[in-house]
Amino acid sequence: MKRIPALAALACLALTAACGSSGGSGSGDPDPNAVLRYTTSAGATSFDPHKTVAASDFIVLNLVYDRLVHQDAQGQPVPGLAESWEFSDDFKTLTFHLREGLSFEDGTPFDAEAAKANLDRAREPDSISASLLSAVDSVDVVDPATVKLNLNSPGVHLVLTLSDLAGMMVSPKAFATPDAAKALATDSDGIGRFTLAEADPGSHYVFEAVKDYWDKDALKLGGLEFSVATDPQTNLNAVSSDQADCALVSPAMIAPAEQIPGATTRARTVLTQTVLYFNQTKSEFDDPLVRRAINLAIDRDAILEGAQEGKGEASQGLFPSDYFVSNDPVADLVTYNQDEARDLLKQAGLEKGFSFTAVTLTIPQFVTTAEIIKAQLAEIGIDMEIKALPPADMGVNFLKGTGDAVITAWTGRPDPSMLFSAYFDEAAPQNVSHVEPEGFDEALAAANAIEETAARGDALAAVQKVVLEAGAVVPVTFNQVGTVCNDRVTGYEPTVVGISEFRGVGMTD
Amino acid sequence: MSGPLLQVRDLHVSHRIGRRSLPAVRGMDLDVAPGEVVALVGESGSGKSSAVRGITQLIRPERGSVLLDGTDLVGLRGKALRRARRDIQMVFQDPYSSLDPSMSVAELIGEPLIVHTAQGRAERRRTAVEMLEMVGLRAEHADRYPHEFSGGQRQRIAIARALVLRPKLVVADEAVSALDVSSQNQVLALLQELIAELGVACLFITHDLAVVRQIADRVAVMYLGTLVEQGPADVLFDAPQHPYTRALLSAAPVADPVVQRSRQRVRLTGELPDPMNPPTGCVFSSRCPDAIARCHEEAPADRRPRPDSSVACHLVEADPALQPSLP
Amino acid sequence: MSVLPTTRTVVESPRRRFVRRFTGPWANRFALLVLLVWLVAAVAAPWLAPYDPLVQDIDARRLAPLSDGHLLGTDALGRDTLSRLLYGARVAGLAAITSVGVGLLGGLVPALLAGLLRGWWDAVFSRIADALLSFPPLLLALAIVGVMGPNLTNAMLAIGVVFVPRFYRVVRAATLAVREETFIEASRSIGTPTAWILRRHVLPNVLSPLAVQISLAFGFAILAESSLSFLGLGVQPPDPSWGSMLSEGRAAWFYTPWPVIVPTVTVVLTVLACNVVGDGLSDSVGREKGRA
Amino acid sequence: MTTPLLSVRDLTVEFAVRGSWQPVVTDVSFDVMPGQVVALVGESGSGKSVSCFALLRLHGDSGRTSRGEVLFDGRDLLSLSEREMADVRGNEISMIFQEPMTSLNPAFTVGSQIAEVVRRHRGASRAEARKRAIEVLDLVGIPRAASRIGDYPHQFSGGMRQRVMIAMALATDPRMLIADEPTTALDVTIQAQILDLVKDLARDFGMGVLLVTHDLGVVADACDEVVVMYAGQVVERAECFDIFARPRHPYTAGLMRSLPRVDGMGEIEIIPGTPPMPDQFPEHCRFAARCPHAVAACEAGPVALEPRVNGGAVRCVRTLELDLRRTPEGSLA
Amino acid sequence: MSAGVVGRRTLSMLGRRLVALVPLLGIVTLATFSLIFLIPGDPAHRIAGEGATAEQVAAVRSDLGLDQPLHQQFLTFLGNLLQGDLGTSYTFRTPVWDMISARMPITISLTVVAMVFALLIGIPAGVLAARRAGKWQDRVVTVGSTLGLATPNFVLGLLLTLVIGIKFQWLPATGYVEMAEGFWPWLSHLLLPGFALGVIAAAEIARQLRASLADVLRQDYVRTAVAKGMLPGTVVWKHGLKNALMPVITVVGIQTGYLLGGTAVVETIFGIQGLGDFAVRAVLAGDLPAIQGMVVFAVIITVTASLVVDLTYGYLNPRGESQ
Repeated sequence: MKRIPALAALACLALTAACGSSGGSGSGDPDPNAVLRYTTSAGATSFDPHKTVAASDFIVLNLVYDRLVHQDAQGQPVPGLAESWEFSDDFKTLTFHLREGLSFEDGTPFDAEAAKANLDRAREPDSISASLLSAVDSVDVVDPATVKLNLNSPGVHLVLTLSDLAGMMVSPKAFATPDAAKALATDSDGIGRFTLAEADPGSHYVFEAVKDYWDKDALKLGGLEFSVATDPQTNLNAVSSDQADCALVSPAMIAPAEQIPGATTRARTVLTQTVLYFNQTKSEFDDPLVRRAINLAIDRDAILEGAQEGKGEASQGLFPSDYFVSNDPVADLVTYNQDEARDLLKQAGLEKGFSFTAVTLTIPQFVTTAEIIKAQLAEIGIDMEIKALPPADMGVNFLKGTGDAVITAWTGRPDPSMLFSAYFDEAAPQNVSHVEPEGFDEALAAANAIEETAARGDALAAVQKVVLEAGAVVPVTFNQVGTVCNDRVTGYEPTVVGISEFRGVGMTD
Repeated sequence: MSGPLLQVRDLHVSHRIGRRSLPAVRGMDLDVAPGEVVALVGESGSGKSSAVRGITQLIRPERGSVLLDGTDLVGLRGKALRRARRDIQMVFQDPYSSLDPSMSVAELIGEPLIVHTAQGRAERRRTAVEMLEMVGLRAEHADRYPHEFSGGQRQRIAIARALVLRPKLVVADEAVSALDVSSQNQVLALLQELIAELGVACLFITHDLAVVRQIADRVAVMYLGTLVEQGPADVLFDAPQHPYTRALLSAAPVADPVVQRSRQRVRLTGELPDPMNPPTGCVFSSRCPDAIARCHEEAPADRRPRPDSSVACHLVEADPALQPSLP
Repeated sequence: MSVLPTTRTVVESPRRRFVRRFTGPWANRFALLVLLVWLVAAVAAPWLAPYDPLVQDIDARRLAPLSDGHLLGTDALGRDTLSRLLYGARVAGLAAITSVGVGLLGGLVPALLAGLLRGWWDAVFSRIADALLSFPPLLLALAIVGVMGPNLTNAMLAIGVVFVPRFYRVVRAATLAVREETFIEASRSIGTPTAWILRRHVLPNVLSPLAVQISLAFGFAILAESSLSFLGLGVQPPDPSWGSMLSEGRAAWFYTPWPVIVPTVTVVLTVLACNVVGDGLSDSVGREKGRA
Repeated sequence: MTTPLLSVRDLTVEFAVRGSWQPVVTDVSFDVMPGQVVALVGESGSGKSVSCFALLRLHGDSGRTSRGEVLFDGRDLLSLSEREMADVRGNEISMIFQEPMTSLNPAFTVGSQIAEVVRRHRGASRAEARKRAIEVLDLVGIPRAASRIGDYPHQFSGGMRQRVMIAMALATDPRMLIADEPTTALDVTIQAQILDLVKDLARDFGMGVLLVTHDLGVVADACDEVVVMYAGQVVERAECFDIFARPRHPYTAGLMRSLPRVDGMGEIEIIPGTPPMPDQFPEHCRFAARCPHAVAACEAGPVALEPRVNGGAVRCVRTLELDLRRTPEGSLA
Repeated sequence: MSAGVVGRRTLSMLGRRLVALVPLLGIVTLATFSLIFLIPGDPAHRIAGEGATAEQVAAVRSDLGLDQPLHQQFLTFLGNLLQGDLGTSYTFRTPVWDMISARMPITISLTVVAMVFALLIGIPAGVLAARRAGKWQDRVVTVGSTLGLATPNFVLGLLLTLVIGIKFQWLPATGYVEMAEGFWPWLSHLLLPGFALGVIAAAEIARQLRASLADVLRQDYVRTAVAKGMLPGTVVWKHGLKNALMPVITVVGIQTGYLLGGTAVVETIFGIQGLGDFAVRAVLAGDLPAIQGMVVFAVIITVTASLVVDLTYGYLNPRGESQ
């Protein structure tokens, strides 16, 4: 039995400057009753962590649902609702020791039964996490404070997987009713730092801090107000004119955000990546040659410059360059080589080109990215039509079959295997074409049986090679993401995963 | 001459106001002989303009007949009505709105020719210029537009337009009342001269008794939709029979202080009754200074004090020889 | 009869009077010039534009005007602002023409019928027009675009639907007013057939108020197109429209204001020109007020 | 004789026509005595309405009085301040207009429109003003005045509205009434009623009345003095009976003879041509171009308004040579 | 007496107007219902998504009642509407009515503030221009209003946020707070967006008022008022304005619709989560029930506005109903 060394060190590699920066610049002690006003560009599509279709809902949901495992800013697993956990030697059993004396918002006590019910629900076929948890065979209640996961293959990745939507705990009472999915879509019933006090879906959410929350360090606010304005500029304006304390900043907004007096911008390159992802059942995308051609037709530096003001990094693979998973094996797959792209198209019998529709978000950065990609693809004869949809339902529409490809951001996942499982596993709901690259399962299983970081990195690099050789996705750029907060906000630290959990964030008067 | 040119019998004209029907003319008999000038006189609201529109079929009469040269205009439609209109032309009161501002004078005068003749463009223009000169304007005016002319000049254009087809009857609806004294005179004289020269009959509608006296051969006086008196102009002016005619005549001031201030006046009180609920009996009974009980109960029939005149009043002695014998 | 003295006014046809009155004020001349410039731009954009409006040059991003062969500078992707502006004029012009066309198609004929025939026609058409009028204009356009999908054609169609009841009202009112004119009655009294009256007397007199409405509608169409494109509901990227240029430029107006200023000035100026022309028309086509 | 209530001296009014000031009315002079009805007669464009508007300075921005004085009770109205002038209007001098249909404000009840002027000039309370409104409506012969003060103008007929206008004009007991074509828009029977009312008021209250009209019948009926205007000038001014019997100016004579008479007396004669427009006013006699008696002397230069035989004044160089009386046969002597 | 007469007439007019509303609302409802047929292709297919299986499409079809005869569908739609059921948003899975009612106070506040701006600017400007017709004041108002009409409200909105909201920090540049949190906080958040939204209406009101007041000031009854010795202020503000306001009221009615439409743009810029913002999101997402709900709601507002306008007519114009 050993505890898996989480990705601590690795994650910090990506951070460089940010790791060294102090938390907040605010002075004095945080006011426990302060309400932090945050504005961002997307709300939650649903408050049902298991049945939602948007992975990005995590950003809102983590406030009201604690997970078994939490992450720190560097992406390391830290105890959440589970005080500790351990693997069996063959990594085929994972046991969680639950925190005791906690209860859900509706008063239902949190115990092993509740945890099992949630884990089972998260593995139901229509759950967004089902494929991420495909290694789990069954869940056993050992005692009221202990659950045991029986795995069918080594499950090293599961710890961090359970720090995401998959590990969120909903009151079993709430999902026992027949129309649970409907009720949970608009209201939460969980166990976490906050409760949802008010929600105008898609636009405004008010969260109230839970009294006597078990982790005093994590909760220094009296409440949190979430406002959604699709337009990034509007979000910045809100901080500039003190209508919000913090706002999400995307790469194009970092420079303007830094100009706001009395506010500090903290951003770093994160795992969140802009990608072009195919619906392989549509257009000409059933042909891997075509998909690989597109990978070669794109000048990522130009996109980084044009759409992100140079903030972030041009993708060389599915991970940032200094991540523990190396991009070297895919260096010639993810590069800019139009001649070869044309060549591949010729091989596919498409030298005259073809046309397809890409859906994207109405957020300027993505529209611009799409415009640049369109111009670049035009050079090899491919005509891409752009269709921009609002964040709240772009994903839904794409999954329903709107568009032939999507240009979007994949939110950072705590564990690389999650990325693979979520988008390339045949069964994954996010895998719109339900096609799996050949040899994918085997490669991933092998990686999940290795605990040592460097070796696991190599194994994951092999998975990456499988995925990109199949041309299953076009990595485009990594984003710098962060938050601009006024100087009353303390303790804010951008996380490597790229999601602001507001853990430990407080406000001074 | 044989028989009247225009023979109006029992004419009823109503206006529709929303869902209600407002009777404007109720039973009018009127004759116009060829070449004759008949004046239809009445105050505003008397129904004289409605009568004109009923006669010219601009409003379809509710009842009655309008025989023009033996053809009943009532009931004519489409082409037949259009053809009949060739013989009955109009001059309207307001010389500013009765001429389409977007047409030149030659086009305006030529419009009836397009409708009723096969004349070509050049010929039409020639005819129009001829007409222009006939009404005292000049050939070079042909290409100008109505707004460039004074009211009197416009009314000359309207007269030219009405006469270009040489109709048998011209209906002039308050044709000079919008004009100044001096141009009113000029236009009136022109009209008189032209109808005499062309042998056209004229139905002249006005509220101005002085003008009537100058131009009319015969006069018909209207009150609240009915003719109360008609007869030769001299007779009617010198010996008015109906109290309303008397009142009307005495109210019109004479431009001579000596005469005016020594005139006996018939003073009318009150105003025109609501045409929707006219008084019972004689229509004039509510304002008549001479009214007797009978006037309020029974509508008077036309009486004929002379062979060429008729009066609708209980107080008028009819010449028994002229009274239609009752069965 | 005596001959009248010559009239005092100079000989002038209504058309010439209109031209004189319309081109009198400098504002009208200026507005006409602006519209003319945009008309030429819209028609001749492919020949006039110095660059392909879609071609990007990441190395020449956000150039200030007059630099490096770009008269009005470049946008965030290094596309030539002038070229995009010229092509944007096409979009604006097309949007205006299509939407006004739709409005006329739906509004003009029913209005003439309703105004002339009255009765049943009038009742039915007017009810429908009232109903259409009770939809807030931009929201109606939004709804149509939302249902049919965001693209320029749908946006133009939507704006056109907005115009239908407005044109209808103006034409119907004008037809009713003309109907009451004595010259119509005068023409009828001559025996003129209805079709001739309609063509020769009604239509010319209805056209002038309609012309005023049309030029104002052009302004509104351009405004609405740019608003819809600003919201991402009109022209889809990367095609240039003045509204989308503004919305794209906006994200970075911190770096350089030019990509925002140029389309803004263009939209304001063009809409201004349309409105000024509309006002000028309504001042100029009116009948001679003073009686001669 | 008493002193004139209103004395107009050399009144000259100009209007802005295409950027320059055109005299529309030149050197108009006349007097109005208390209790006297003076007629200002002329065709449209003769300047009669402009003159009477100028008396109360009602001619907006496009017109100006460039010369002359308007002495009311010895005070020159043209030298008063705007505020002082407003105190005179509707108070000491009231005015009624040609179009009773449009001269009353359609948005207010007739009662409030009358009461308003009483409160403005008399400082009366609401109740007093209302009482006065009923009183004057009653005076001008509006039946059931007390119940009608709450009615709006559109609920009255044309004749009744003109009565309301007169009532409004009388509400402050003015010493002078200016009536601009008060009967032109009315039917003859109503016209007679209104004229009688004006005459009665002048007589009963000693009010001076300036009656502007184009209708010589109205003049003959109601007036004591007549001022004839042509092309912006006074051409003749005289006592009523005298001017009708012996006109001294060819225009006056022509005007009288061009008028058809309801009594059928006299032959109609026509003045040929049309009056000149202000920008065509000649230096010499303005009527010369249309005058049947014009000679070379008429076009020699400006003609002055000279004293007239039998009183009054006339502007004609040949006035003493001509006998313009109508002979019993109706032709010129 | 007069008050009673006006009151009774107003009431009967209101009654007649309400009756006339029935066919109007009928047409509007039908039009709104018909929006579904504007969806290109099969609506069920579109709603289910392009990749949906035949069964999924069939399920959607029966779910939405699209398999029923048309009149039945319409009756269902109408029935639901009358019960205040506008359907459930596809995107937010929330009853549309709930979303609209939550956002309604925000947008109504914004529209009212915009209209107050429009009146406060438009009426004095229009009166000034009419009184000084042809003078420099008139020209300034004319130029200003022409410019105001031509400036898209998003341009103005951007400018205001940047200059007043951010550069000078005089007023909040974004967001909205409820009146419950205090009048000034509420108002201060609405001043900039309200101004940006209201300027076009202000310009339109100023123009209309200038035209109608200039016209009214030439009327005989105004001359009568002057001849009565009324002071210039009374003449303009009492005799002139009451008559000149009729066309202005019409403009106010029409502008209510334009303002409502304008909130779509203005709310987006100012980060206000009202109905305009909701409409834009619904439209971008092709969320049919939300769009339909939006349309129905907007129509109710404009119809109410036009009713108010008609009632005002009754007061301003004792002669008769509308126009």
